[in-house]
Parts: sequence; C-alpha cells; structure tokens
Amino acid sequence: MSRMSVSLPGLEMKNPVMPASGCFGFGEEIGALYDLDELGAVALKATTLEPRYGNETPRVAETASGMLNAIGLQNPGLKKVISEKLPPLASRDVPLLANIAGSTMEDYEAVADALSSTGAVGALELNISCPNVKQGGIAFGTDPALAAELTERVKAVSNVPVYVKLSPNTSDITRIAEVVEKAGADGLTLINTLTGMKIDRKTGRPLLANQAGGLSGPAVKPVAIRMVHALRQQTTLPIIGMGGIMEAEDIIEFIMAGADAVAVGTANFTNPFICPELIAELDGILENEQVDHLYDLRAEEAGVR
Amino acid sequence: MSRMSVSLPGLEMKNPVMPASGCFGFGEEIGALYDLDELGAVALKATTLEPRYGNETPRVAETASGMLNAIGLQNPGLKKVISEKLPPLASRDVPLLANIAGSTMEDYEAVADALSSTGAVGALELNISCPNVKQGGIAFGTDPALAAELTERVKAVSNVPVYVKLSPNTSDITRIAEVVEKAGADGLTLINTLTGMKIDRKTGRPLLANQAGGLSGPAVKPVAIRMVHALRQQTTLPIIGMGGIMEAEDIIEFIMAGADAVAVGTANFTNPFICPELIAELDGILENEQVDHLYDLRAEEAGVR
Amino acid sequence: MKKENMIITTHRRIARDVYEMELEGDLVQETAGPGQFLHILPPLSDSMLLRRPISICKTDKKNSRLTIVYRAEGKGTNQLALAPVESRLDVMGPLGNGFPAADVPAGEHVLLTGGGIGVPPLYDTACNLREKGIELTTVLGFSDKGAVFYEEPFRELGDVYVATEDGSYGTAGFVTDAIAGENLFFDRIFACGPVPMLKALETAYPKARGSISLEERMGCGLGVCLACVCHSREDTDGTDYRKICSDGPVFSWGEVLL
Amino acid sequence: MKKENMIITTHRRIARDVYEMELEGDLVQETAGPGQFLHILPPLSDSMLLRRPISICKTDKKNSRLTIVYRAEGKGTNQLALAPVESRLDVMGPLGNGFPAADVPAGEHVLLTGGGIGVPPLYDTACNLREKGIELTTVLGFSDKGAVFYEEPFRELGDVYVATEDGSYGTAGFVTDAIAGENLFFDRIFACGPVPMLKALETAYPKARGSISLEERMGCGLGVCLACVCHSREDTDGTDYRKICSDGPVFSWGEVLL
Ligand SMILES: Cc1cc2nc3c(=O)[nH]c(=O)nc-3n(C[C@H](O)[C@H](O)[C@H](O)COP(=O)(O)OP(=O)(O)OC[C@H]3O[C@@H](n4cnc5c(N)ncnc54)[C@H](O)[C@@H]3O)c2cc1C
Ligand SMILES: Cc1cc2nc3c(=O)[nH]c(=O)nc-3n(C[C@H](O)[C@H](O)[C@H](O)COP(=O)(O)OP(=O)(O)OC[C@H]3O[C@@H](n4cnc5c(N)ncnc54)[C@H](O)[C@@H]3O)c2cc1C
Ligand SMILES: Cc1cc2nc3c(=O)[nH]c(=O)nc-3n(C[C@H](O)[C@H](O)[C@H](O)COP(=O)(O)O)c2cc1C
Ligand SMILES: Cc1cc2nc3c(=O)[nH]c(=O)nc-3n(C[C@H](O)[C@H](O)[C@H](O)COP(=O)(O)O)c2cc1C
Ligand code: FES
Ligand code: FES
Repeated sequence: MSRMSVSLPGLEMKNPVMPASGCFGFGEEIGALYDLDELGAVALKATTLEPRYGNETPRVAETASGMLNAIGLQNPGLKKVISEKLPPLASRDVPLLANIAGSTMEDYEAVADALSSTGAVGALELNISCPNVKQGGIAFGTDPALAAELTERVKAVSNVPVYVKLSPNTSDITRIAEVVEKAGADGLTLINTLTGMKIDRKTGRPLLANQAGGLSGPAVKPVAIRMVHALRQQTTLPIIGMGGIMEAEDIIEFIMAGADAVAVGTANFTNPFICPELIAELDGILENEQVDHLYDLRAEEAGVR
Repeated sequence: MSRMSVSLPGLEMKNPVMPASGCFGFGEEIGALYDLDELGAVALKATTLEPRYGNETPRVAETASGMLNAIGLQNPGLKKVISEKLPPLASRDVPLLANIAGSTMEDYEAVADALSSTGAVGALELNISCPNVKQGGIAFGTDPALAAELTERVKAVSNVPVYVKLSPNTSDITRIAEVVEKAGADGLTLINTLTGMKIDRKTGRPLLANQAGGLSGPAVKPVAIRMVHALRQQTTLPIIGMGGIMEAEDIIEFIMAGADAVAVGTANFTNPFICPELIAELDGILENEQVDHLYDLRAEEAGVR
Repeated sequence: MKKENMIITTHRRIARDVYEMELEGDLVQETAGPGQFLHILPPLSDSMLLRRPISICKTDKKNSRLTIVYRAEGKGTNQLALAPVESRLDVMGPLGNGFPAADVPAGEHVLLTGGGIGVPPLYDTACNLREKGIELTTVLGFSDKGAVFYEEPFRELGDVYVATEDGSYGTAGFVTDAIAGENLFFDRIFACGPVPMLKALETAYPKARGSISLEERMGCGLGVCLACVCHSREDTDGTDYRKICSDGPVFSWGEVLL
Repeated sequence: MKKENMIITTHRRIARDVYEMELEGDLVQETAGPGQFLHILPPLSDSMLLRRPISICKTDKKNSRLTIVYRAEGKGTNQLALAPVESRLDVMGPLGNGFPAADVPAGEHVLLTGGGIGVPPLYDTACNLREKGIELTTVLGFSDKGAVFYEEPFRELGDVYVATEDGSYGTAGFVTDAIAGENLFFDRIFACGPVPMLKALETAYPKARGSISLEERMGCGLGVCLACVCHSREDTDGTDYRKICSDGPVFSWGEVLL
C-alpha cells in the first residue's frame, strides 16, 4: 500500500482524489487531456432512467469564490449511459462511482439495479441532494424518513456498495446520516451544493433560468469541512468529502476533518488538469513531510478508521 | 421622502443601510470615526440577561471570501447595556434595532421587556439563529414550534416592533418565516451566519476554540439572496437583508431580491468606514440612473410592498 | 487544446470600453480556423473561478500570436482591462468549432454580419476568406458611434456597412435594416452577435446558407458541464441539444433553436 | 486612527521568510509611542477580507515613514511579500496601546525580550528608550540561525544576547536560558513573543515590573468585534476581559491570564 492509496467499499483507489459528479461528465472530454488511470476514482454525472434535457439556460453564474449551477441533471438516460458512456470507462484501470438520481423511488431502483449489474461500476452514489430539480432530488435528502426508505430500497437491488450523497441544505445533517446508515448505506459523500441565487442587475430578476441554483467552490468549503467533521464524530462509515477543493492543502483539510477520500468539482472548470496536478502536489507534500500514509496527517483522535 | 429613505416598523430610516448586529458593538468605537447619524439605523450587539464572556479564543478565522466567527454572544448584560451603552446612542438621530438573545424563553422575555421599555430602541431583533452558543440560540431558530412560541412570548412583552432574525442553517426557511409571521413578528431579518469550520493545519484540529463558527461575508451572499427572494414571494412583512454586502451593487441586489433595507456586517472589519461610503455610493447610483426611489430599481413583480 | 500562461504583447483601448489585446503562446499553433475561442481566467483576482470565453479575432501563426477584442463589461473583463503588457494571462484554447470558411467554394460572395462584441471572430473569418480569394461584404451593427470598432480593418478586405441603433453613425437601425436598405447580395452569410440579431437574420433569410455563432454562459468550455446547451431545431422530444462550447459556438443556419 | 493607501518605499528580505518594509503616509503622524500596530489588508487579492495586524518597528515622523518587519507565513503575509516598491498598501492605524516607554524613570535599566516575530515592536521601544537616555539590554530568541534578524540594529542601542532553540547561534535554548545564563540585571522588562515565552518570563520573574505584548487573531482591530479578548487575571466571575486590539496589545506584567 502506498502512502496515497485508500481503500473504500467498492473503490480501491490509488490515491484519494476523484472528480466530483457532474463536473467531469462521463470522462470523455477531460479523458482526452490526460490519462484517467491517474485518478483515484471517477464519479460520473447523475444518471436518470429517462434522458433529461435539464433546465433552460443560463445555467451557471459566478459568485465570490464560488459558482451557482442549475444544470438540472441533464443526462442521456440509463440506456445510453450503459451502451455508450460506460464501455470506454470500464476498460480503464480506475474505479467508477455512478451517481444516480430520479423523481420516484422506482426510478432510483431501476437505475441502481441496472447500473450495478453492468460490472463496470465499483459503487453507486445515491444523489438525494440535487437542489436543481422540481421533483425528487433534494426532497429525499431533507426528509429523514424518505431518505431512509430510498436507501433501503436501493440497497436491496444494488449489487455494489451504495454511498449516499448528502445535502448541506439542512439544519441537522447528522440526523440524515444516522438514518441512511441504519438503512444500510455503505458510505457517505458530502457536500452537494448549497441552494443560492444571483440577481441579474439588468433585469432585476434571478439570473439563472431556474431562478435558484447550487453553490459550489471555495466559498462553501467551511460548510463542507464542518459537516464532514460532525459526521466523523458520529460514524465509522467511509466519508468522501468535497466542496471547494482547489489545492492539495484543501485535500489535507478534508482528510484532517475526517474524510477518507475527496472529490473535486468546480475546480475542474477553472483548470481541467487540476486532478492529476493535485495528486502530484499532495504526494509531494507527503514526501516532504515524510508522512508514511496520508491518514497519518490526522490528529490522533480525529481518525476513526 | 428622499430616494434613499425607507420606512419600516419602528425604524424610520434616512437610507436603507445599517451595520449588522455584532459587527458594530454598541457604536462606541466606529462612532468615533464618523457621525452615526449618517446611518439608516444601527443594529446593536446581542444583549443577554446576564453578562457573557463568550467562547475562548481563537474566535475568528479567514475563509475564501468569508470569515468564521465564534464570539459566543459576549456582551456586558442587560443592566450595563441599559445603563452604559444605550444612553450615548439614544441621544442621536438614528433608530436602534436591539438584538436580543438568551438561553431560555424567560431570558428573552426579560431582555425584550426591559430594552423595549427604555424608549431608546426603535425595534427589537430576536436572535434565534446564533450558531455559536450551546443553549438556546439556534435551536429556537430551526424548530418551528419553538420559534413560534418564542416570538409570541416576546411580542407579548415588547413595547416596540419585533423583527425575527432567521438562520440559514435550515432546509426550509419559508416554514420558520411562516410560523413567526403567524406568531406576530413585525419583520424578518436574514441571514445570520451559516455554520462552518476550519481545520488548523498545524494541529489537525478545528482552528476555532469553539470548533465550529458562523460563516459570513461575500461567500454566503448567494445563500442570503435566495432566502430573501424566497421569503419575498411568500410574505409582505418587511425584510432586512444581509450577508456579504461589500459594495453598493450588493445592496441593490438585495433590494431587487425583495429586501426593504439591508445590514452590513463583516465589511465593517475590512473597512470601518464602509457604511457611510456605501450610502454615498448608492445615492450616486440612484442619481446617475435617475431613479426616483431605491425601490423603483426592482422588477415590477418583485416589489411586494 | 492547451492551457498556458500567454504573454500579453500589446493591449490598447480601441472604442468605448472596448480593448484589443495581442497574446503570444504555443496554443496559437493549434488554431483550426476562424471563430474558435479562448477561455480566459480573469487576472489579478483570486475570487473568480470561472473563465471568460473570448473569440479569437486574428491569428498570426508565424509569430505564435493572436489578437482578441473584448468589451470591459463585468467584473472579469474589467480585471482583464487592467492587465499590463508583458504580464501573463492564464488561457485555455483554442476551443470550439469556428466558421466553415474552408468549405466556401470559390466564386461565392459572403456576407459577414456582426453585432457589437460579436464582431471580433468575423475579422479572422474575413481574413481567411480573402486569403482564399472569396469576395465579401461586411455589415457591422453597434449601439452608437462611440461603440464602433474595426470598421477600417474590415474595409481593407471588402465593402463595409455600419448600422447604429441610435443613428449616430451609418445607417440608423439594425444590421437587417442596413442589409435591406443597401439591397446587399450574398450567397452565404456568417453572423455573430446578440440573439435578437441572429433571430432577425434567420427570420429575414430563412433559406440562406450560412452559419451563426452563439454565446452562452459557460462553465468548463470543454463540453463537460452542460452549462451551455441549446435546443436543436429538429428536437422532437425535448432532449436533443447542442453544446455551444464544443459542438459550436458556430452552428449551421437553422440548426439550433434561437 | 487613519485608513489610507500608504506607499511602499522600500521592501527587502532580511532573514528566512522575514521581510522589512518601509511605508510612507499621513498616519505616521498619529503614532503615540512604540508597540502600536497597523492593520494591513493583504494586497493583490480579492478573496481575503481580514486585515493582518503587524507591529510598527520603527517610526520616522519627520519623513512620515515607518518600518514594519513581518514573516511571510500564511496566505496574507505571502501576498504582502509580493507587493512591489512604489505600489500602495491599504493600511489602518496606528492601533492599540504600546509599551509605556515614556513612563520609565531615568536611571532604570530595561530588559527587552523578544521572541521571533515578536522582536519588531521592541526595536521602536529601544530607540525610544535610548532617546531618553535609558540603559537597556536586549535578549532575542529565535528558532535557529537562519531566523535571526535585527541583532545589529539592537546592538547599536545596548548589549544584545541571542538565543536559538537549536543552538545554531548564540545561547542554546530560550530567552529565559540566556537571561539566567548571563545573569542579566534589570529594573523593568518589556517582552513580546509567543505566549509560552511570555508565560516562562512571568513565571521566572513574578514580581518584575514591566509589560508584555500579546497576539491574537483579530477581526476589526478596533475593539468592535470582540474577536481578540483575553481574561484579566483578577477576573472573578469569568466575565472580566481585555481586548488585545484596543486595550492592548501591551499589558502590564501579570495583568492578563496567559
Ligand atoms: C463563444 C463566445 C465568444 C465570445 N467572444 C467575445 C469576444 O470576442 N469579445 C467580447 O467582448 N465578448 C465575447 N464574448 C462574451 C464574453 O464572454 C462576456 O462578455 C464575458 O464573459 C463577460 O464577462 P465579465 O467578466 O465582463 O462579466 P461578469 O458578469 O463578471 O461575468 C460573470 C460570468 O458570466 C459569464 N458571462 C457574462 N456575460 C456573458 C456573455 N455575454 N456570454 C458568455 N458568458 C457571459 C462570464 O463568462 C462569467 O462566467 C463571447 C462569449 C462566448 C460564449
Ligand atoms: C498586535 C499584533 C502585532 C503583530 N506584529 C507582527 C509583526 O510585527 N510581524 C509579524 O510578522 N507578525 C506580527 N503579528 C502576527 C501576524 O499578525 C500574523 O503572523 C499574520 O496575521 C498572519 O497572517 P497570514 O496571512 O500569514 O496567515 P493566515 O493564516 O493567512 O491568516 C489568516 C487569519 O489569521 C490571522 N492570524 C494568523 N496568525 C496570526 C497570529 N499569529 N496573530 C494574529 N493573527 C493571526 C490573520 O490575521 C488572518 O486574519 C502580530 C500580531 C498581532 C496581534
Ligand atoms: C456544474 C455542476 C454540476 C453538478 N452535477 C451534479 C450531479 O449531477 N450529481 C451530483 O451528485 N452532484 C453534482 N454536482 C455537485 C458536485 O458533485 C459537488 O458536490 C459540489 O459541486 C461541491 O464540490 P465543489 O465545490 O468542488 O464543486 C454538480 C456541481 C456542479 C458545479
Ligand atoms: C463577528 C460577528 C459577530 C456577530 N454577532 C452577532 C450577534 O451578536 N447577533 C446577531 O444576530 N448576529 C451576529 N452576527 C451576524 C451578523 O449580524 C450578520 O447576520 C452576518 O454576519 C451576515 O452578514 P455579513 O456577511 O455582512 O457579515 C455576527 C457576525 C459576525 C461576523
Ligand atoms: S461550458 Fe461546459 S459544456 Fe459547455
Ligand atoms: S479585533 Fe475586534 S475587538 Fe479586537
């Protein structure tokens, strides 16, 4: 085991870094820029049962140290994802985390069943936290009873480990984490985006066609760090932390807060080469500081695993 | 009525700008830098029944386009506030919004009763959203039943209008707003800080002595704008908007989103002269764009009042 | 596609709020025709995460230089306007697919129609067409006289007509008014500018051959994030789309829903 | 107190990660004795909202100039290190209450004790005391040889002893080791440095007369936000406190809980 490798249910990672769902598509475009096998894992764009166009444009807006997006889960739908998107990725030496979404529990079950049976994905990421769709999405992520039921049902049909992606738009993330853990979740990923809005000065109306959008980037990192830290005190489930990672030091902050691996979202837009750069930078820091393994950076009591 | 003046329950304001609670103390220090009568109003530091020291230090940390604070409601207590802090302010020509906090409902009632009877304060701001205290504070702000009961009880004893300061740390701010309106609130102020954390790279532990702190500054503005916008669709209660205001254009964004006045917090630390500067800048923009009144900047359907 | 720190070799204001900047770097060698764009990170700032898409206005492969022309409008482009000559700019590019200038058969007459800050990519297109000996006419639309730029450079390549909305210069009105008023003839039309202008052109000349270049707010600029999609015109079930950054920004006349 | 854009007149590295910067501006006229500090907004950034407290190290009222010495440590001071001479810096100050150098009676011998980046305010104090003819001895503590700075300037004003933790220069150990080892005599002690150093001093010399200067993370720097409080020593019910920015940063020996 190298100082960078981390082992999570369904995801044997060479290093703790994966691009975050929705910020890497299905790896086609950025995969043309560097070898995806350098990555610890790849989180795929949300897949829904049917193809989705998503929201009208504008879909993104810039904010201080952050951005808003309201893509609305655009994706080619389950069939095409299996027939066209997964095969090129499946042949690579990098584990896949397939993000799944839906409007009904049946949708989620169908997608989970099909994707987890392809043999191509290492684990599923249950997206119960998308703020940009009218039905489903975030409702499942803020109501503990719904979150638990959905997790249970997806776990029942899935052939691979299931991570639940949590929403920061809640007064008590520990409660949701508790119930999805009881319902059988194999891991937690957080945070999805915070709901936000920007007004277009010219019209006086919301700039995004969808009005509200999801806030990501360094602006939200303190919120993410606090939630990762809070959940680490409560559970031994693996945690994939994300929200505002731009530098290797940000990864270290998440690991210190209790994350077992991290995902990088928005930063891929600022710099599409960021993931391999971060991996090299992080490895350089461990080398420099003569750290045997990444997790040794943690203060003693912080590392539950 | 000038193009800048706004009229809110208990607060006849020359302009829409007030410093936010906790970012201006009781006006003593910044009052030595410029004439406080230039301000639309002044929101005072939270007052509790007994003196409070607050949390241990470090109490602040910097984040990307934001800051964390965990002051912990340090204040000299009701008695001293009335005897020492209010008199110098009361003689001025600027309305006061007195922020009140407590650990029990009885605390809040006592402080509300006493402060609202001084004749010095124009209105009360019920702080049910402080993330930095163990008891009371934010619990009152995330549980609708508690929020409603507290509002009702404070309204019953108060001799001046009561604004309720809402927390953004909730999955549904509209629900809390709805119940506090029903309970008799005269206005809403939002947002208080978002709970966040920063890890100290040197120790691997939370940097703030209190571990978590409240995130403020431009980083949170999109969250604030969205909440103001959401509440403006639901209620005609006056809204005092805040969160990340650094420039006059930010004030305009809040007004467009539906705020009736604004408060400026963190920016006072970056620049203690910011409030009068913003007031002059805003007036200049209205002059330039030949706007009769600030509210005319709003898109038609946005302006409920 | 490269991401590199290009050197600013010249930088000057050429009209009200409009700047021309020349950049030097290796990515110039990768350009593949006019109408592609760069994705530029605003300099002198550490709070802006999103790059700004700016068209390539002129390419000089021999010297590894290219020119952009931009309007200082919002926060990012205003920062850009402050960047001093000899400093470096974080640039990604070239991106997207430009005008199919190479496909224009000899003997055709091309009408170039640009509105405001949509004018720059047409200049590279014009140079490209003239090099091949294609005849062209250019119609440029601006809000008013103070906003006009690049009239002269275009004039060296063919006839130029200018329209201003307020009538302070050239034809009063829109580019469509100038085209109709001057009774301009063309075999093919390449257009770039605000959507209302493009719509007016596609409505006025529904059967024209040609291409339009579109703008949309972008995240990645690479086709990854789906920020910049538009509906294709033959879309039947609402799910057929084009990505402006990677399928476009140039689309065939009538290909997408405006 | 003023907030102004001061001009950087000189800027140079004087030890590992340690820089000396001279600034010119009107606020120099308002300084009221050694040990006050400036509150500096990190330049070349638009994502940092908090100012950095940095002590005044030298004042030259005649030329409206002052000197600061700082260590490039985190994000803000590293940005500061990049600021070019002749550029402007957003500075608030002078802030706080410094060392009571004016109150030292003639004939006393003062011991100045500085640790690491706590050394700078003592230099202004030393100059001030010497001007009054007060005798002084200085003990400076650093981590290692590469971190040592300002030994020479202090030497011009009196005896200087240096201690390094790793023994690579001067006495091996802490400033307390140097004081004890050299058997130094003093009537009064002024100290600035890390809390463990100040604690060690107050423990070693519990009855000393003197002052210490404290550091804490700050928001406003003005006494408004209550970010920088500490407990007073005679605090009985847990509510008595001092604000380091406005009551301090200098406190009497034994006044506050370390
Ligand atoms: C393919 C393409 C080519 C372009 N070529 C040019 C050009 O050659 N010259 C030129 O001046 N402008 C061009 N634009 C428009 C230019 O991208 C915007 O004017 C610019 O991004 C505005 O940024 P800002 O910092 O001024 O505004 P801000 O309001 O600070 O921008 C905030 C965010 O919104 C985006 N944004 C704002 N307005 C636009 C817009 N009109 N189009 C796309 N994104 C926008 C920005 O990219 C940024 O992400 C082009 C746009 C596209 C899509
Ligand atoms: C009254 C006073 C005088 C000082 N004088 C000097 C001096 O003359 N020379 C010098 O090099 N340093 C001095 N310091 C310490 C200096 O303020 C910090 O080293 C500096 O703020 C660190 O900022 P940064 O950008 O490097 O670190 P960052 O980690 O980027 O800072 C983040 C935040 O934490 C605060 N912070 C971090 N470390 C400290 C610290 N040790 N003390 C106070 N705030 C901190 C910063 O001000 C900022 O708000 C003084 C501190 C105080 C309180
Ligand atoms: C453009 C965009 C699209 C996203 N799409 C998805 C998605 O499809 N599924 C999902 O679970 N999260 C999605 N996210 C959220 C990210 O995966 C991530 O949780 C969030 O952006 C925080 O990380 P960051 O600050 O590094 O971007 C999206 C984020 C962005 C910016
Ligand atoms: C240092 C500090 C202290 C604060 N103290 C209080 C307080 O006592 N009562 C309160 O209601 N809000 C308090 N707040 C929250 C602010 O009033 C305001 O709601 C928040 O900071 C968002 O505005 P801003 O981004 O402009 O700072 C405090 C904020 C800061 C930064
Ligand atoms: S900008 Fe990301 S897909 Fe076009
Ligand atoms: S820093 Fe604000 S009170 Fe001291």
